[in-house]
Amino acid sequence: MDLHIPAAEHAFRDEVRSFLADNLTAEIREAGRLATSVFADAGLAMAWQKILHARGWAAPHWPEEHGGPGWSISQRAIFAEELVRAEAPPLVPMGLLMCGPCLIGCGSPEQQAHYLPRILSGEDFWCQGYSEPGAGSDLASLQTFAEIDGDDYVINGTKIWTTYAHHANRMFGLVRTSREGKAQSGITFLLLDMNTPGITVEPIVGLDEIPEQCQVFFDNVRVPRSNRVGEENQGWGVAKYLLTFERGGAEYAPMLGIQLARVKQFAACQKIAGGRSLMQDDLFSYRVARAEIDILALEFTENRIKSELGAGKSPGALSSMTKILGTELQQKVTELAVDALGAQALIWQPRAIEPGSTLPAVGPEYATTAMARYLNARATSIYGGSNEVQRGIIAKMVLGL
Amino acid sequence: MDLHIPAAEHAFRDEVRSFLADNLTAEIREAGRLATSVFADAGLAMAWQKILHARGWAAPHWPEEHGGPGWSISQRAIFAEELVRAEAPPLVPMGLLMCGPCLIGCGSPEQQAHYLPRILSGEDFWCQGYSEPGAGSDLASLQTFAEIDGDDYVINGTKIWTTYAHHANRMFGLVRTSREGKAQSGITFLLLDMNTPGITVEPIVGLDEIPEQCQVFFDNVRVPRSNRVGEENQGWGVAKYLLTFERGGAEYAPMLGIQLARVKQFAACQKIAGGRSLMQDDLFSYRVARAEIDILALEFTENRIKSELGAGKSPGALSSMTKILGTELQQKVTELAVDALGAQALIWQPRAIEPGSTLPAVGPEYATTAMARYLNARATSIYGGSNEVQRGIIAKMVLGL
Amino acid sequence: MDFSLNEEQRMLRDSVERFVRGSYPIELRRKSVHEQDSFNPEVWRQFAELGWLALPFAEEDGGLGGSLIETMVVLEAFGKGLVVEPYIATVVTGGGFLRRADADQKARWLAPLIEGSLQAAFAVDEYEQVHDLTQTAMHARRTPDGYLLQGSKACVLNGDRADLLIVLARTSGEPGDDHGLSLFLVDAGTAGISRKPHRTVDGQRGAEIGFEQVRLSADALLGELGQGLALARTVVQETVLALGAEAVGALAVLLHDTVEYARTRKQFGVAIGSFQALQHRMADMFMACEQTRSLLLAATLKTHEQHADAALAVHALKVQIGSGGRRVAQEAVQLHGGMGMTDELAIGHYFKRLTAIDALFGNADRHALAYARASA
Amino acid sequence: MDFSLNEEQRMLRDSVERFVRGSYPIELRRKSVHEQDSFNPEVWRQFAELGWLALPFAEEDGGLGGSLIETMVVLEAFGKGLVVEPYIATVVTGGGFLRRADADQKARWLAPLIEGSLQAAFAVDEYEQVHDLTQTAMHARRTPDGYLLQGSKACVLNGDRADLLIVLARTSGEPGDDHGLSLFLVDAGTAGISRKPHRTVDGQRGAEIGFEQVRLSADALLGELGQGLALARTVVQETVLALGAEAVGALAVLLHDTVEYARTRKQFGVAIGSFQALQHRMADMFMACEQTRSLLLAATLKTHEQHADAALAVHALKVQIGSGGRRVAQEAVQLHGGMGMTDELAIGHYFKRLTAIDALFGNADRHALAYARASA
Repeated sequence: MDLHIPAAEHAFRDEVRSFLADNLTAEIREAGRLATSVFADAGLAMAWQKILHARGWAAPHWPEEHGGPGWSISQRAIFAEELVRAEAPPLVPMGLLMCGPCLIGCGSPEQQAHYLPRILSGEDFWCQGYSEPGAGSDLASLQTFAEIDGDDYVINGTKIWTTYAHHANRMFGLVRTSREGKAQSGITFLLLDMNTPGITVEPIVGLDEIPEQCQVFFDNVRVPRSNRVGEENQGWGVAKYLLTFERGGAEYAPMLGIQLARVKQFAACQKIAGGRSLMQDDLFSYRVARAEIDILALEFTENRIKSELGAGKSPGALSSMTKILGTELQQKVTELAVDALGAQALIWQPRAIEPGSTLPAVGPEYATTAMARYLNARATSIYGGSNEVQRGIIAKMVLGL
Repeated sequence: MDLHIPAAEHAFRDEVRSFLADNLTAEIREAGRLATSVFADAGLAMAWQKILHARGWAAPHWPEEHGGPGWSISQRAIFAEELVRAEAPPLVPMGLLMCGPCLIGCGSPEQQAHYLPRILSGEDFWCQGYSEPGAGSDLASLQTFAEIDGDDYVINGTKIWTTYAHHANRMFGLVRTSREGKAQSGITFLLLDMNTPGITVEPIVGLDEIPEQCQVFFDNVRVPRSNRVGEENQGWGVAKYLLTFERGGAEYAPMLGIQLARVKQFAACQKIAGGRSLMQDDLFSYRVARAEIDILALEFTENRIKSELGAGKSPGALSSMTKILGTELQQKVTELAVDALGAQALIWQPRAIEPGSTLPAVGPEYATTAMARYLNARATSIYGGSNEVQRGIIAKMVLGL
Repeated sequence: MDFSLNEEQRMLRDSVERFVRGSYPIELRRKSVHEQDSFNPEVWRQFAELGWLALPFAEEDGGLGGSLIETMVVLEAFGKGLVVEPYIATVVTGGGFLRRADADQKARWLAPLIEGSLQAAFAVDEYEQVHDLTQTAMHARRTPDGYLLQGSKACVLNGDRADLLIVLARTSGEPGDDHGLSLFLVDAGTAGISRKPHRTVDGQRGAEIGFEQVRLSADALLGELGQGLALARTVVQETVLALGAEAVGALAVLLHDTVEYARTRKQFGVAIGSFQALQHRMADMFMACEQTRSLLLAATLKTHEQHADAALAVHALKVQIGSGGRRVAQEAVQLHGGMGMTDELAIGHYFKRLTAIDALFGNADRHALAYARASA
Repeated sequence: MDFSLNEEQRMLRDSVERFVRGSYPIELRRKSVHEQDSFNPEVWRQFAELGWLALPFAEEDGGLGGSLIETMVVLEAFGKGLVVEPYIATVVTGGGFLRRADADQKARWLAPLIEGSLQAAFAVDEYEQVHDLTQTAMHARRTPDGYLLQGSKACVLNGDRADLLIVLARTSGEPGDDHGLSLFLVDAGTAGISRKPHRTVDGQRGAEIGFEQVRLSADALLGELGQGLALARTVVQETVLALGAEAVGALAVLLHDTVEYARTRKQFGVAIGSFQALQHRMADMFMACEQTRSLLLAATLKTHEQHADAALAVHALKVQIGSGGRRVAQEAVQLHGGMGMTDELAIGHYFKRLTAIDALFGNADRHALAYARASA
């Protein structure tokens, strides 16, 4: 039992750092710094992906034969930490973290050969068509229907909460192909071209006034049957496979640590009664300490999961735990940022904080993003399987209730 | 809209105070001060009841024709507050607050004539036979059965969590008289003499090492049919009537205010780093302030309910709210007391804090009861309808979910 | 003790609620926010006509002589309707200062306010501080014929359009001192004043205001020289009460809408309101709302009747609307799922308003500490 | 990074767990508490035989040379078994001081401790303070041939039967000063020492100890004169780690038993574990237990490897066992209903032990503030 870091890992970290110092441009770094959500500015995130791809680092989790760098679990973790530390914008996950791994596991050789390189290069921009207005937490009740007509499926229905559908040229998603039997058993996993006639995308403006999500409407949309992943009516299994993959790697602690450090930094500049700084205030610094302690605990919980993964075990329902802890801590950290600002937290200038914006911002820089981050973070306990659903998974899968 | 207190109420308060000054003996007051639960020492509580009864004040909530003092709602509240302020031990509630009102509402004239005077005088000591090992929150599933045999019911089964059954000579309770139909519809409300052959009482030792609760066993216990309250198989309605009555008057805020004031008092004597007192510590005094604010809110919530009662409305499910808020605040206040003590909270001497005990107590007086209070308070969110049940009542009855 | 509104107060409540329900739909608010810089002149004209701008002022000053209670009645209804027009900034806070002004000042500023032609703003907060009046750094130097203002104020609510700025500045002492603060009534058009307007997260407007050698005549001083702190505290206290009333109105809507949503939204074949975990959380929301209403009553009546512990009760109220309000609003969004995160649904706008109310004039933590120190 | 126990550690864990499960049933513990003043000599003899009393000591001192990690392994299993015998007081805390003693002191005190014939107690807390070493008021005056102890100590754990008292006293300065504190190894039989023994809420024993003109020879001083604070802090830190390991064991049992109870206890015709509100709360209990275990790992390994932030991690652990532990224990009682409140069920005894662990050496709040100050 030890915390020893092998020399090779130190060397790897240095390599990553020096790459970032040379390649992460000021413009792209700004997109990371100003991002108020896990989705950074789409254009700059894609530009960053191209730079990483040129080095072969766009998809750390992919197997080497499909273009992954062949890293160990520790190396991946180091890489992820250094990206966060350098304020690199997060990459758009739908292609690299969702569709890609799913095709690697369940796609046909033809699908893999066609799509995987285009995911890596960023030529394709994917979105995920899962939720529907009547099917949120209860995803299996989805109703968007795909009827067979010759070599095509003909799709009618609607998807909602489709992140960045207005930027995407591809969608992977779930459609109903049968109304027989259990709800889960009539679902098929399809790949769509977003330029197919009959698809309409309507952006949804969020609380933070950013149109991150969309509703997508399908009116007799024809999709070749060859775009099916896995068997017909077996899409639920494909989606579940994707989910396991998606969750396994998620690490919240490094990002949370950096966000909290920023809060501490600016709270140290805020004066309270007696001329002390807010960080010298016992109550505020107590709240910061509690968050920091929770983050330390989460860091070791994530380390424990990694070490299980390293030993070849499946993290299983433990990923539900890190999802809950990570998102609720993120909400807490963004709350602390708002609390540190006093009335300045109210200054609202969503346009001024878009990367590259030349609009003048009122107030100090640290005040410009805090509120948008706080608002956006409320969604983290809703999406990706709501935290209510995750608690249910722990109760059933871990505790056997 | 005003907070004005009429002169008559001031005068009444003075009258109560002067009565307490003259009649609450040092010995009885000690029983109040040392009580670590809502149930004070049984003997001294009964002694105190006799003194109140002599003045006609043992049952403020009872109608005048049955021996109540004929007070207004405000007068009752003032009386209750002054009792708390004077550290009088709470009276044993099973007769005065439960059985009595129930007989007044549902008992026969004979039952009223026989039992009510004996409740007032303290000649009878009642206990409540409701819960069973298999019927807690789900009270309607109770299985203790009463079979008809001539003019008697013959009872077999067991009751649990029967407070002070080992002191009682009477029990009111629910028994099953039919297994047909809905569970609620086969239940009958009975009055029992605890000296009837076949009754065995086994005290249950609590976390605080005090045997407050009991399990009661019935082995062919014969109870005359004339001891039935209400109709056969209609006992559920009688119990529900009792419950409404029981809850209506409960006021937590005055008692909580005094308990918290005590915590503040001794926290002000506890030194922390820098030689400041614990009450000068921002974090501890913040926690105290939060509790005090919640108590102020509860005081006005209770005032609002009283003013609705005054206007003849039923408090309905709002009594579920005060039960939840009151008990959870009590838990918080007892927690603060333990937190203020540091390691001294561990000193454990349950025998030394019994009223009249001559055992020497180790440590300062304020340290002697805090832990027992904290332990005992954990039960308040369990008994009297668990707080889970109360939240369900609010969801259903108030919110219509 | 009596918690019922009298006949006139009930009529007032009915009239404001009728206005909010009938004449202030969410689309009108949205238009006001996005197309009219958060101020619909027609709405303000109606406020004037209905007498609401005159409500808290003495009859001899041209007002209706309403008490704090009437103001609470108006604000609770405004909270339900999420009224974005700056009633609090102009009438409650601005008016709160002007009520205590001298006759000449009242004639100049209060008359047009009541008439509806004047907007006011309290320039109090500064950068690099969390609301604390004694930390005021901006200063006003005495000159032979008046004062010279120098400094800047941050996030002055309604500061973008205010005709009258009420400015807290230091006439002696250092930041941190609780003496040496004075209040000034300043025409926003005075030379040397520059404004950087901005939106606020809750759909309102504010401004950063710079004061560069701003010359004031001697009659700009409000109250006594160097005695501004006590007066500012009194008016902030009244403002917090108004925010509390607005919060109580907003919370009532959040609870109601969440319960309605839970009753109708189906997942897994049943209404989500039938899930016990959600039921218990909505029961907690209900209790938080009721406790907030109780503290509003306590704080309003104790202030109105000048009880010794009125300031404590106001701190308590601010703690509860901040912390209880945050919890209820967060739960309302969470229980609405993705829909709660949209600009389209009103839920999110109530959420934002409650977030802003907490952040204004010191958040829940600041007031809890103030309560702790005052009650120790 | 490697979180797995090595072969020897696994064997140790298995052996302690086997002992706890097989030889330490709850009835034996109950008997120890109520009939043997919380100390079963036979159990202690087995500890000695199994080598557990020798575990953390260097081989040249007659020990087994185990590290902090081995101690954690033992304590976690003791936590599961709710072992009431004073292993922490004597071996971890007492032993922690003796490991740093000089050769003569070791010969006199450590040898019998390892052998099982000596009990130790750390006399540190005093009345009218919440655990804070610098507040120590008890003093030791220099005399020509040693020291004169005067004062009293409160709630000295294991103080009723300890042969050796390790006393923190002031040799200079005033309460509040962080210098002038010294540690003394005191024979409990020395003239002038009086003890008032008492039970503790968690089934253990303590004593109020009075020191009236207690004469010590010069060799009673542990470490350097006036340098006791640093050493005391080091040993308290190790003790907190041990308490953390015990808490992790106790929490595992509370979670396990509560889940089992929920799976079998029926109300309304179904297992109460099928109620969603309770499921979510048990999921929260599970997460709190896991986070506690993570912090135990962090704090143990950082201390063991002498990382710069080891002290921070120990504060973090104490915060989590206090506050997370309280929440889990309270939920365990609540979900057990009336049964959780009985002396008969083990649940309540785990609850009490966790309550005591929080209260010892500064509770969650004290350590959170210490963390805040150290990390600002």
